[in-house]
Amino acid sequence: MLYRETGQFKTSYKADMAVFPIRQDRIGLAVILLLAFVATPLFGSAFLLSAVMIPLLVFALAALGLNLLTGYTGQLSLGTAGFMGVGAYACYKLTTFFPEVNLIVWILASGFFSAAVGVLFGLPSLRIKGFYLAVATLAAQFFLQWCFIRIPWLYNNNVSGAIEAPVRTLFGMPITGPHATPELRYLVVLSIVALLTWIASNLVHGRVGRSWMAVRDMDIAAELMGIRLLPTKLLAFAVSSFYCGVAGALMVFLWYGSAEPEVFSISQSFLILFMVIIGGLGSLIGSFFGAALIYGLPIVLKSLFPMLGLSVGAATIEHITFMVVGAMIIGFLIVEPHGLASIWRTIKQKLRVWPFPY
Amino acid sequence: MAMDSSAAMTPPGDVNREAGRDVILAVNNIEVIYDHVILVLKGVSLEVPRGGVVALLGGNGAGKTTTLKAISNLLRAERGEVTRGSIMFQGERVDRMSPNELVRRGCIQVMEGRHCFGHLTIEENLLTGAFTRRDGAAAIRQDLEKVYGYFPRLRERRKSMAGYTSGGEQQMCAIGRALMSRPTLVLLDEPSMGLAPQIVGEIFEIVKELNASEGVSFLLAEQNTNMALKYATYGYILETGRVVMDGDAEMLRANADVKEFYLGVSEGDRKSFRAVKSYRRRKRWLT
Amino acid sequence: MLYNIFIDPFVQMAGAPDLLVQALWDGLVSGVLYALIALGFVLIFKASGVFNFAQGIMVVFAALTLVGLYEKGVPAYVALALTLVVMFLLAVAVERVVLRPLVNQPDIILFMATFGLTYFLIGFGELVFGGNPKAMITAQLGLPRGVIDVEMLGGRVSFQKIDIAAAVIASIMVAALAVFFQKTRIGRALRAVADSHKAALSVGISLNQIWVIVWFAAGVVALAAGIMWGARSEVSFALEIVALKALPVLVLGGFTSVPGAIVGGLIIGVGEKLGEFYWGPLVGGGIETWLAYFIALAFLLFRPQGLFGEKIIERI
Amino acid sequence: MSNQIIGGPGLFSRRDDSVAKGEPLLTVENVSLRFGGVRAISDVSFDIRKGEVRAIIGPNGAGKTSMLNVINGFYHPQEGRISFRGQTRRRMRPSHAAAQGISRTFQNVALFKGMSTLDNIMAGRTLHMKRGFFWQLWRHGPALDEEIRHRRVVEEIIDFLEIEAVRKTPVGKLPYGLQKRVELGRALAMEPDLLLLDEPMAGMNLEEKEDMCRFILDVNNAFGVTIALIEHDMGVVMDLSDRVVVLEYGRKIADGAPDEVKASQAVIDAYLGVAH
Amino acid sequence: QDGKDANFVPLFTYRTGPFSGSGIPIANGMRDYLEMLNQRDGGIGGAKIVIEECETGYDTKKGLECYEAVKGRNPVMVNPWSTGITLPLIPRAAVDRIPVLSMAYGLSASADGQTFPWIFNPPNTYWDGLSVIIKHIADELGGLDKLKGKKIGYIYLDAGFGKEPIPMFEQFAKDLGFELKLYPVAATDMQNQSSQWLGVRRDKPDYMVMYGWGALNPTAIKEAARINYPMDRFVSIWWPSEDDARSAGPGAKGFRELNWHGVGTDFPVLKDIQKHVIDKGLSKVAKGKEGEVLYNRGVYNSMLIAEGIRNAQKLTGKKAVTGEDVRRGLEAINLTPERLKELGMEGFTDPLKLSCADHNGHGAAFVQEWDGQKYVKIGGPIKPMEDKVGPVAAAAAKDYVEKNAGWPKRTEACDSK
Ligand SMILES: Nc1ncnc2c1ncn2[C@@H]1O[C@H](COP(=O)(O)OP(=O)(O)OP(=O)(O)O)[C@@H](O)[C@H]1O
Ligand SMILES: Nc1ncnc2c1ncn2[C@@H]1O[C@H](COP(=O)(O)OP(=O)(O)OP(=O)(O)O)[C@@H](O)[C@H]1O
Ligand SMILES: CC(C)C[C@H](N)C(=O)O
Ligand SMILES: [Mg+2]
Ligand SMILES: [Mg+2]
Repeated sequence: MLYRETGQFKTSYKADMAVFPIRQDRIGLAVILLLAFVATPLFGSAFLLSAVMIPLLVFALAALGLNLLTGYTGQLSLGTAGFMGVGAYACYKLTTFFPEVNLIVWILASGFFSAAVGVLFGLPSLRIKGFYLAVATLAAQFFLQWCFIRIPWLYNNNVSGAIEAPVRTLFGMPITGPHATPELRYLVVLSIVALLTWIASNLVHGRVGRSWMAVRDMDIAAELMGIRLLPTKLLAFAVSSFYCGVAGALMVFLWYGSAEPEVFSISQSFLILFMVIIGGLGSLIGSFFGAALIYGLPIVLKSLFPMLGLSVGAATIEHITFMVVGAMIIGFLIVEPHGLASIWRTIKQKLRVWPFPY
Repeated sequence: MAMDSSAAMTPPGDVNREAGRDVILAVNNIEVIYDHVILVLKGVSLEVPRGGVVALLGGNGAGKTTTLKAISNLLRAERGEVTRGSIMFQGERVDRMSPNELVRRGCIQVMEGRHCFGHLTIEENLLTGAFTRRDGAAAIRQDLEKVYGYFPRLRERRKSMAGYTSGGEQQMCAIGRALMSRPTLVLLDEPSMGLAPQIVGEIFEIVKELNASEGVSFLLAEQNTNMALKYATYGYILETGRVVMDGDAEMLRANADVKEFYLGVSEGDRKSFRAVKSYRRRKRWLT
Repeated sequence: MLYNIFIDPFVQMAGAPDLLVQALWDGLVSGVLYALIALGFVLIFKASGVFNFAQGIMVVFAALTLVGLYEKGVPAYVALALTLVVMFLLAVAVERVVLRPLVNQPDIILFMATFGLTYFLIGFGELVFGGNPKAMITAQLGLPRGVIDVEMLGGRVSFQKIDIAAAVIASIMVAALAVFFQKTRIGRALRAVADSHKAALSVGISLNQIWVIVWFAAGVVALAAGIMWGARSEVSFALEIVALKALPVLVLGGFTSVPGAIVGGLIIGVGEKLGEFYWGPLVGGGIETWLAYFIALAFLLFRPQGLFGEKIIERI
Repeated sequence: MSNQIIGGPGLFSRRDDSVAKGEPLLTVENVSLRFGGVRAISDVSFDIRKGEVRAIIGPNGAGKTSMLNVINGFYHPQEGRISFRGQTRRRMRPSHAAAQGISRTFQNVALFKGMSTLDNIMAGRTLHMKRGFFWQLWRHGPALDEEIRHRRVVEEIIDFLEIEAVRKTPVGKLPYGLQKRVELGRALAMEPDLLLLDEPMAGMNLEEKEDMCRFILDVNNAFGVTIALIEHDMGVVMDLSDRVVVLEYGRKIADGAPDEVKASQAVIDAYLGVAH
Repeated sequence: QDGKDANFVPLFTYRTGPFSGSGIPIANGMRDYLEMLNQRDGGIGGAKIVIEECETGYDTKKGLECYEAVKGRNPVMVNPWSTGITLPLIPRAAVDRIPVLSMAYGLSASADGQTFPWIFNPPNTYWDGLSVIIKHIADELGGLDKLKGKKIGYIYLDAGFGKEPIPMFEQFAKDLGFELKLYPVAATDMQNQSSQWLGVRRDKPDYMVMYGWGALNPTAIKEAARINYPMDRFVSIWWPSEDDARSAGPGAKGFRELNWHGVGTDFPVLKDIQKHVIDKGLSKVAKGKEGEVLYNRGVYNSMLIAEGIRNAQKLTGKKAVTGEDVRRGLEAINLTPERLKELGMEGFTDPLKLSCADHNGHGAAFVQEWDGQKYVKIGGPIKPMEDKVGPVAAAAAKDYVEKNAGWPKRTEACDSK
């Protein structure tokens, strides 16, 4: 009853081609945005904001970026963390070089640097495919991480070898550094993520997204239809890396406050890939679901044990958390191999036909 | 397989059929759902007598492939499920069995769309068909020769990777592969698809020969109704997940609707494809 | 600059041939050790099309079980046998719980499932055996220890006996597996399964049985790798990272090729050792971490399916 | 009647008339193609005239599909030349062929499985869409307008092929016959001058074949799209085609009007088995 | 937290992951000492200690998560146990008013209490440690001037921690005229160091210095033994454990590392832990591992925590103290011989005095050698080369402030006179 499209007729192609053609979905989106922009900063605790929401958004953005490449274009990448690193280091260099310019500008600009690097390492995708392509991105991953360690210029010769976010302000309020309030940092991150999500949605619903998916689903046929493979793939690499770069910059500046190269390690790349897969390849909303599951689940589990009144050691909790997360990932996949987004779709489908089973 | 299984082994649900007929496969009122929400088969029942050749006809999306997969238990691999009804093969309930056990018992499917192992050579493809057999390399070798006898083109291409062979060659390979398992019942899904007319004829001849000389039963889902009804003894017509008509092949061939929609002959004459109009007559069984 | 890159390293090689031989040997040994890990990947990939992310942790888990049992007082050889049993049970469990419900799903989904498995095994292993590193029971297993020092080329080249053992074991495994895959009925079935789950099911190949077999085989290979790597440093969860080194090897050799694993391992091992040793100092060292991938990449540009991998079939 | 259905302003407005009707649009000269030891095509020559339906038949493995692959640039023949609209070439990239106005369907359905019917056909219009990447970022405005313009054309195709009901269904879940139809739609969306059809009717029953024939004829008649057709159903080939070329083991064994070909003993031996 | 008379002490530990080999004994030592205080004295100054471990896996990301999880619960201080986690906490400490105790790790420059009022890294910095190692080498050779023309190799974890001493090292190389060879080990290659050691064979450094952690240590010691590197010329910073040396077998004999506290259980404080904690089954330590280097290191760390709290209680008169109070308490740490005796640590470690300006103490360290079974102290205490390290550290602190524009000037009051 609640979820019916009956009676909602489209009178123009424009309306039919909207991203959310069903009214209930649009209302849902508005509610979510309201919750995210108003309720969460108002009522969320500092812990919720800075240790749960901000990381989650950052990961979701990176996952989104990777999803554009892997989920939409079918190019497996294991270099996500490396590209995030490029964004982070670029932003660091830019903002320490030109401290007057607003940080937000640099955060977005740093995306272009990782886009460039992404394109470079995307070049082999013309010849190499599937899991084999992963090696090109792995090369990127390890090479970039090595650069972050080995080129002192990148971290302004800091003795610690780490980059530290200098204090920067927005409208006179600090958004980085220790004095930045979680609320403000959260809102900045949220705004950027929301903007980029909207842009991603524009892309995937238009010509560009279609060519990406065509390349993913059947590259030969796509080529025979006049979609040039290399430019299409490289564009995906560029856009994807752009997103990852911005996510990396956000991560260092608005979440960690500082970062050493180890932060951009291969395990991070894997983690984001898994967010994309479990969230749903080729689904924007899935990236958010995936980030929530992979990043959020361990946190929830960890806080669950003390709540249950179990007094087990931190290490045991960690072990059990690992086991449970592992088991749940497998469980989710068995229930729905195409990711959480697909579960979401099935639920909607069921709602639509409710009260009949099918 | 010997003919030792008697009428006593036929499932009880069969009593209303002609008594004493030996049924190798009985599908009773099955319902199939994909992805938990898409209902595709809405109560399909059919049976294949031992030593029979039964055709399953029907338009696109009628559910022929789904029916065959339900029988061979390949549905689960596609997130489909038999939610109601039962399937009996040689008097045994098989709807919970793994495909492997089914093949072992003599029921094998040739899937629609070939599905050869692209990275194996044609010969290796054929040999995998004998996976479940335990009767020794010599016997397998012998059958391999037999298959090459049926499809000389395969012998020429035996060392090629199946992935590089032409569509028709792959189709032959898929059929040959199934025959390698020495089946008692073959579920053939669109065997003629993509084959040259001459080969189509040969395949049906092979069906006839195996049926006659070795008593192999066949259930064929076929779009080439003409051929199918020429070689089959009995036929079922499936439309949108239901059996809408069944009967002896002769009878079906004589049916006016079947003639018009499936055989392309109206008033005794074959009509030209050029002459087709977009106008469509409703099928009588749909009313 | 140019001199440093193109001439000097070779001058060095010629100047100290003993070191060159040592570097080559070390590279070969690393290569064998990488290959041992890669072999486990290949087995599972070749036989089911699954890219097994958990192979690294299986190496740790196998070694940990072995040493853990020994520490609990089980005699070394009995512990070895028991570990094999445990690996078999693991294979059965993986087939039952993970693979069977996910039959015919896209590769990437199965890949993800093995990631779930990795998490589970990490948690389980640490819960049972504790997170602290353990020393490998090399001597107790009767593996040779010590070095053979050979005076040659105006210097000394040392060969660890354990490394020689590793090479021998690896060669035997590779030879046996290569024959198994190419020549036997089961081997053919394994390759068929990797090609298409659906078609394999339709011809009556028992995926369940096949998967147990390969996962067990991969478990055995993992155990061998665990023993050898453990003997090099220690048995700890840090070993899991080393598994990453198997990736370029895998890619270079081809995911589906048993001999590829060993050849790839040797090329990568030697390449990265020589690279690090002679060219690394020019850029501050530590290039080993990425050099392997660039070597693999260079090869791939010429052979996109790896040196020995099955050709990627592109037909329409 | 049917040309009214699809006679909208958008579709096939880009007519190229550099070649007159009845003149060769495409000529294949002495083409040979080998894969290692396998000779897929040996020294084959024929032409396709503008506006005709040209059938290519032959036994399995004769090299028919390979021929199409050569024509649209996916395979590069070792010998021989191909000229399209008078331009001769040795090799070109498939995307180039597409841009020149050659489109095709595939023997093994090669749809974009993860996309809906609509998106598949829209993807066929990629070549005609001009708005660049930066317009796409901001979807509203010009990019959307363009999208809507093309959507109109696509809807016409959908209407024409009678696949309205499955417009938003992911094509992977469609039955085989409908997939073939969607594939045709996608090829049509490119507004080709030459349409290559590889067994478009395999796996269809009579009724569906009839539909398909009608579509093909309409496309050919109403828009003058030249068609090269591979098909094993002799009824269809004989009824639809203007001229037939017959291949066997990579060689051309006959070429001519359907009736001539049908009567040729070589063709009967190699392909038909019995006289039809 | 837990009523008013309790102090919340979160411990960031890692009993899992690639660094657990080093993390576990530390975690046990830290925990057992505090537990002992709870059992024996009912806490500190009548206030119970609420001990809570948070597992970081030596992973910066997880560490920050732990920090966020505890920072709202009035922790008296945090112990990151990772240089990587310490660095991002440095700017936050002042804002969240939670002192960071990075005991002998973290940023060397943070020893400067005027610039970093909230960071404490007693009793030595990594730079101090390096200077002690150089001194030790010089002693062996017979004088600092003998270093001239020598070659020293440095093998290190290629992360913040291992790179920390490099600028100092380079400075020494320049001043003392020896040649420095770097052998970085990536975290992913900790167990796979054959190239580095091949390099060592080629370069033939006279001495090897190591800054390692986790699996790096045992592998390096094994590799050194494999190439027959003379072990008594292989000197490490204070992190390798008994296990690290033991697993290399007899070849490890002679391996040296720094330390500033006793090993073994022959100290009253360890006896108390045995009695009140281990015997009661409250400890996780494996049998025979109590008293090992890193276990005792954990004990030492917890003793500093306890002293900080105790001083804070004295300064404020409260039982339950805040991070702010403990910061003052830490600045007031003064471990005189008498105090050490009261703590049951006589002979365990040297006196230590911190102040508002000096958050480190820059105490002496000694060298201990692996004899195949255990570490034995060789030689006496060696003071860091204050004259060399001091200026570099001061410059680094200044540099840090410059790079972090708006770094607050110290406003915190100073109790010590
Ligand atoms: N995996 C699947 N998931 C969802 N729906 C499916 C799936 N496979 C088939 N269907 C649907 O089930 C219906 C029946 O399909 P089926 O393939 O059985 O038809 P068919 O009679 O074999 O048709 P064809 O002649 O085209 O082969 C179709 O409407 C199809 O869309
Ligand atoms: N990429 C390739 N590599 C190797 N051999 C190939 C390749 N493509 C085609 N062949 C071979 O060339 C021959 C012709 O193949 P083609 O697909 O053109 O046949 P076809 O006439 O389309 O047959 P069918 O009617 O069965 O589809 C076949 O024997 C096939 O095995
Ligand atoms: C905290 C230390 C004990 C670990 C490591 N040496 C580091 O500084 O990061
Ligand atoms: Mg079908
Ligand atoms: Mg073909």
